[in-house]
Amino acid sequence: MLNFLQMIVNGMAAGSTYALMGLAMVIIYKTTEVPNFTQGEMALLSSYLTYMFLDQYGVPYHVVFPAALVFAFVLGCVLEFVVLRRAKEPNILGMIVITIGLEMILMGFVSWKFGADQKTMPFPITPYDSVVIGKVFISTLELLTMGMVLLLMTGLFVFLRYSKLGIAMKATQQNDVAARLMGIRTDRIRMATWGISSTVGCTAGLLISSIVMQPYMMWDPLLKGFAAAVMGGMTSLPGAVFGAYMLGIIENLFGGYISIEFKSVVAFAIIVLVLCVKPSGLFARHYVKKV
Amino acid sequence: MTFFEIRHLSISFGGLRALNDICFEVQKGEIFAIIGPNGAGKTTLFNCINGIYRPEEGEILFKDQQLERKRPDKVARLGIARTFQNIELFRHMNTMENIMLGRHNHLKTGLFHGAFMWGKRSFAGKEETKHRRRVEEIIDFLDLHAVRNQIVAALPYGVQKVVELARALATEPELLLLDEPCAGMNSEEKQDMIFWIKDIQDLLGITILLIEHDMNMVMDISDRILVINFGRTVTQGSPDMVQKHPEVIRAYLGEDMEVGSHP
Amino acid sequence: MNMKRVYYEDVRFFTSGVVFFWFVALLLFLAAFPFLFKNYYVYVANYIAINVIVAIGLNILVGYTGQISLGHAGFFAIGAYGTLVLMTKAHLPFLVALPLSALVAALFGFLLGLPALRLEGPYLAIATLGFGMTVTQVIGRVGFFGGRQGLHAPELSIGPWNLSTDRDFYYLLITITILLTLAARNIIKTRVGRSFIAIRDADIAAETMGVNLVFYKTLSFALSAFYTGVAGGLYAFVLRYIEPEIFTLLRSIMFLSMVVVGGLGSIMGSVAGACLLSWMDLQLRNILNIPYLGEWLKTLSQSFFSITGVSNIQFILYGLIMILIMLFEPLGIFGIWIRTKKYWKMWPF
Amino acid sequence: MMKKGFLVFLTVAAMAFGFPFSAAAEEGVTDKEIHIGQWGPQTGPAAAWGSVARGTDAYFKMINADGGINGRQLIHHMFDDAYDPAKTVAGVKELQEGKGMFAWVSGVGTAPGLAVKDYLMNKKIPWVGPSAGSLHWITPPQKYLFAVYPLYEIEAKALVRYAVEKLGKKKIAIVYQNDDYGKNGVQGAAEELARLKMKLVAEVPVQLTDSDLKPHVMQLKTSEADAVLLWTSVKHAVMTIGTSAAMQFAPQFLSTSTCSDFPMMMSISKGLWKGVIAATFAELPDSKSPLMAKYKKDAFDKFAAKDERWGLFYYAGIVFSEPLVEGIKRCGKDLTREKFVSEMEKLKDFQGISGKISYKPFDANDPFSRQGQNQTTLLKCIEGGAAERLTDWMTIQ
Repeated sequence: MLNFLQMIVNGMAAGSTYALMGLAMVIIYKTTEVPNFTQGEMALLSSYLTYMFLDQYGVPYHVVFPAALVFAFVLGCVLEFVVLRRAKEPNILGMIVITIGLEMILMGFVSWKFGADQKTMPFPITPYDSVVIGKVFISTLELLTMGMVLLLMTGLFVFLRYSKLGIAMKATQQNDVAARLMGIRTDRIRMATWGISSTVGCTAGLLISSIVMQPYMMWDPLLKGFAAAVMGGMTSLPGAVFGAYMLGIIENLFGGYISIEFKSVVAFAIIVLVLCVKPSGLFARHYVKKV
Repeated sequence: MTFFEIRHLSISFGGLRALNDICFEVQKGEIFAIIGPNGAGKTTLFNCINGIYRPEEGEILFKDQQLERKRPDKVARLGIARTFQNIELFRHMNTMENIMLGRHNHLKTGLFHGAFMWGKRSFAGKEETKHRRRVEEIIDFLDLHAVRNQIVAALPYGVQKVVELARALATEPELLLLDEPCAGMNSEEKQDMIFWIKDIQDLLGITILLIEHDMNMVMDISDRILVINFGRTVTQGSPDMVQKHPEVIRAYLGEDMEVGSHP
Repeated sequence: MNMKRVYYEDVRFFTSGVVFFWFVALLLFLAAFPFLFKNYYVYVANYIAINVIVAIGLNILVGYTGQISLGHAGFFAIGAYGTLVLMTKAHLPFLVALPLSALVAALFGFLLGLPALRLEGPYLAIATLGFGMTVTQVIGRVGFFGGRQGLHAPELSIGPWNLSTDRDFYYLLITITILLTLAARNIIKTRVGRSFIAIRDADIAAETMGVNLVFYKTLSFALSAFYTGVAGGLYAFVLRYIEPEIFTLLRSIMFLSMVVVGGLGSIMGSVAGACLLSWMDLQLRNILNIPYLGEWLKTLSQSFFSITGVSNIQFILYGLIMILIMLFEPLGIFGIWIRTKKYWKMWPF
Repeated sequence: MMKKGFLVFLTVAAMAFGFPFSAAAEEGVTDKEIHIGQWGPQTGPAAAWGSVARGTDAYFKMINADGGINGRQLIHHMFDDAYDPAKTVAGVKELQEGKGMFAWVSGVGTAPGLAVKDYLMNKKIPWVGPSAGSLHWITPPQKYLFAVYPLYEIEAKALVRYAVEKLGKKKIAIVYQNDDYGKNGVQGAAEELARLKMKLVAEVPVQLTDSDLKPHVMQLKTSEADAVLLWTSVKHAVMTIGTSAAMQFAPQFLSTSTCSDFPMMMSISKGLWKGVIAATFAELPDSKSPLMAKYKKDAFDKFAAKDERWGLFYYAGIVFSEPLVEGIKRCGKDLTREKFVSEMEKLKDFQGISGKISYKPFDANDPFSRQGQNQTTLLKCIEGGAAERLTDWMTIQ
């Protein structure tokens, strides 16, 4: 029983990282219908630059971390403006290839600048301290991550539902032309979307890199986050978070009780099963084409 | 044996009754028109016949075969073809290939024969040649020579509609469902279309089910007419009879009645 | 109007004497290739030929049928492992083992096609991605397949011919590649291919014309997997050694980018895309050896970046080319080709 | 008959197109130069190992600066294969058939190495010191392949022996990467424990892609192990230790040579690496050995790029090529591959900055005729990433 509880907690801890990446994926997909494979590398670049300022120039945390988030926002906007906006006749495949191309460029850039050696981000709290509740352990870093997930999810949810920009984003997604006719500058909305998403991704990147940093560190969280987002329906923020926690918990239980070897595959097997039953994920209505 | 019959057909989407207890019969060789205001459920009716939607109640009988549980491709195999309200052509194929797809059920070339189409004497080569000759007849019939090898996405709207008709004809149907064949056409194109529809009936002996908003055309070419509104049958009968029906007059000829006052 | 039409001209392969001439010229060049170039280039040609087969197979699925797949490395692995296992453990001859394992890949393609019937866009992407990763991971963990130690290809001989060198294998490989390319082209031009395209362009209309969606979508998956499986089986003999990490997600992505960069829905595009990207994939490692440019890049890295990571410039270039092609020519290399052809036809106006 | 005609045709064609049929001396050797090839991942997931090739490069440059070997300069050709066997094969073929290498040295990775092994062996090209401690290089032994890296089994045995006999540990567990590298470790540990009449209390596999090791640590914790062997990548070793710390599980950790670069490990693990015992195959970075000091001064300080680090992976590139250089030296002026092989076979207790290296005349039934180093030494990480030497060079068969 204790083990079971511990596994659930572990699963939620792992799920938190996926959730952050999933949230970032969903924000972009919601407004622009681009499955953004660059997400991970956008966070990677922000994290490495943060590392550079912290480690090499000794800038204090309270300056660097906010600056990193601002940088991430700008990076997202710039990528949208310079690359994505230029795409003619965007279709989903073309977008996948473009974002993968971007991913390679950013990854290449980071590896070129910083080399392939493992590094670790100096971080205000030690990632290896833990809190004991009853007899269940959870590390402070994971608590922080979970807190970030809740904060960002509610924040984004409220923002999208009630703020002017959020409503404009929704309008852009549902009917681009109509939104433009109503005076919404949809181009800017898209740009802002990328910025926000990049900021969320950057949070994930910073948290992950406090353990081990290397140029490939964002691949697994990205794929799991993507999987979680798809499981939650790709357009629903709570759906993505729910999917992420589900994945984390299932992975941990599977690893604990059945086979630790196939732990990392089981997530995808479950996704395929879920999609067989609900082709548009758990939280989205299946869209049927009309003739 | 009735040629085509619909009995007590009903379907609803999320509580909204899109079709409610629709009944009618179509005789072989006639042009049967379905009219009604937008959103009356005409296209939904076609979708039910086609097998795209599954009706909740009722039967659809075609030459004594039940259609309501059949997949669209099975329905097509029985000899029912259709055109669409908003053109559903294969945009990146040329006209010839679009119409060739209509021959799908008449061709036998599979993966194997297709892969080994070495020369015109191979199985696939022979078959392609033979059926292209058939398609050419349809192209002649509908006067599509000029656009034979053009990609359909680039064709004018009116021509696309004709290509769609050609594609449906290529399946050699016994029953042809035309969903607003004249929508968005200019009067010249409309004249041609009316002419062809009549020819299809007279020369090819194909039974036609027609949805159309152009009253003049409908009254002109239909043998019988079904009027539906809000998913219910208003009336059916010969054009003359239908024209005199008070509700039809209210809906189409614009008496001083509000649309919202329907039951 | 010429009333005596030969309808075969619509589907025949050599639409004109010029095409015939170039085809023969190409064949002659391919036949002479191993004698014109060093053995290393024969190896490169073999590598490219493998990717050409995969790209064509993937294009049948992605370009013609309009489905996404991020899991083709899985079929590739099934083909490679199937061939080697059938040859070493069941002692079947190569020419039996290869199609058999490709059929196994096709079977898996069919199975993957079933859930894919209802999926599209990102949902299909993640489902296929999951498939590819699962195949690799399972193979890597089963001792029967050699685990992470991989498998070595046995000596290859067909009848009296021993195909032990790159050059010998080249002829077998290139023959298969040409046959498969032509077969794909023929399939696309006839009933099955038309049905694929119809499904991509307007699936409901296709269905109402009598195309069985379930059958043709799964067929497309199976056919695509078959091509990829054949390529996998051949790849095992190009490399003469396989291990699970060869068949990663990265490879699936590379396959997909070949197809998209080459041009969706174009066989020649796939060939061009596969040639360009796999050639770059092999050759970009030499970027620092280019006179002047290499030196300049090194100096640049010394002063602004790190010399230890300088090789990563190849990723930047690779990504850049992918993006530029997609941004400025959504139809890929095939689109560029069409445009150039038009330009020359109109020249000098 | 056909075959013969084909061969004639081939030869004629080859001559017509000017193939270099080497008539003089040995391929890759001229009066002034010896060409040596090497691959190593500079990009991709294994890029951290790329420094091996760069270490070799600096080492060769040092030798050349000292006047070369017997008047010949060593020309080092290295290329990036991104750990993709297809690229390894491409690069090896290009260099071998283009410029013509006399021999190959090091070469990171089991998979890339296995992909080119047959090619090199069929062409009878010597290959010294593959940088991976795999049994594949010596089972069966190849005449032209000289392994240097001590087998992972040896390290496992040494660590287990130390943990049980010196530290008095009762329950040994292992976390291993689910591949050749990890499985060799499991095998070695199990064999040694069997000798001591014990068993592994837990064997926990880690996948290269895993980013969450909690289930793994939980298994270790449930097994109540008091010593845990880490047979993983650097990243996973750090994650295992970190997760264990967070879950308040503190056994003695013992790691392979892969994670024996203490300064780096200390910095990544934020100090948690302190107290970990590691096996290693070479001197320590701060070793007082004169040879080590010379390498640091003459090779690293002069020829390494400014952001290079004098770490284990870097001078591993020197370790793997020391026997090659020694072999070439012993050949004297008359350098051929056959002579090189026979000189290599005469190496006996040759020691550079690693353990002692010996080869025996080729014997197809004796794998150890081609396994050079069988020695390992154990270190303990202490404050500041420095190392405390626990044992001398131990020989384990």
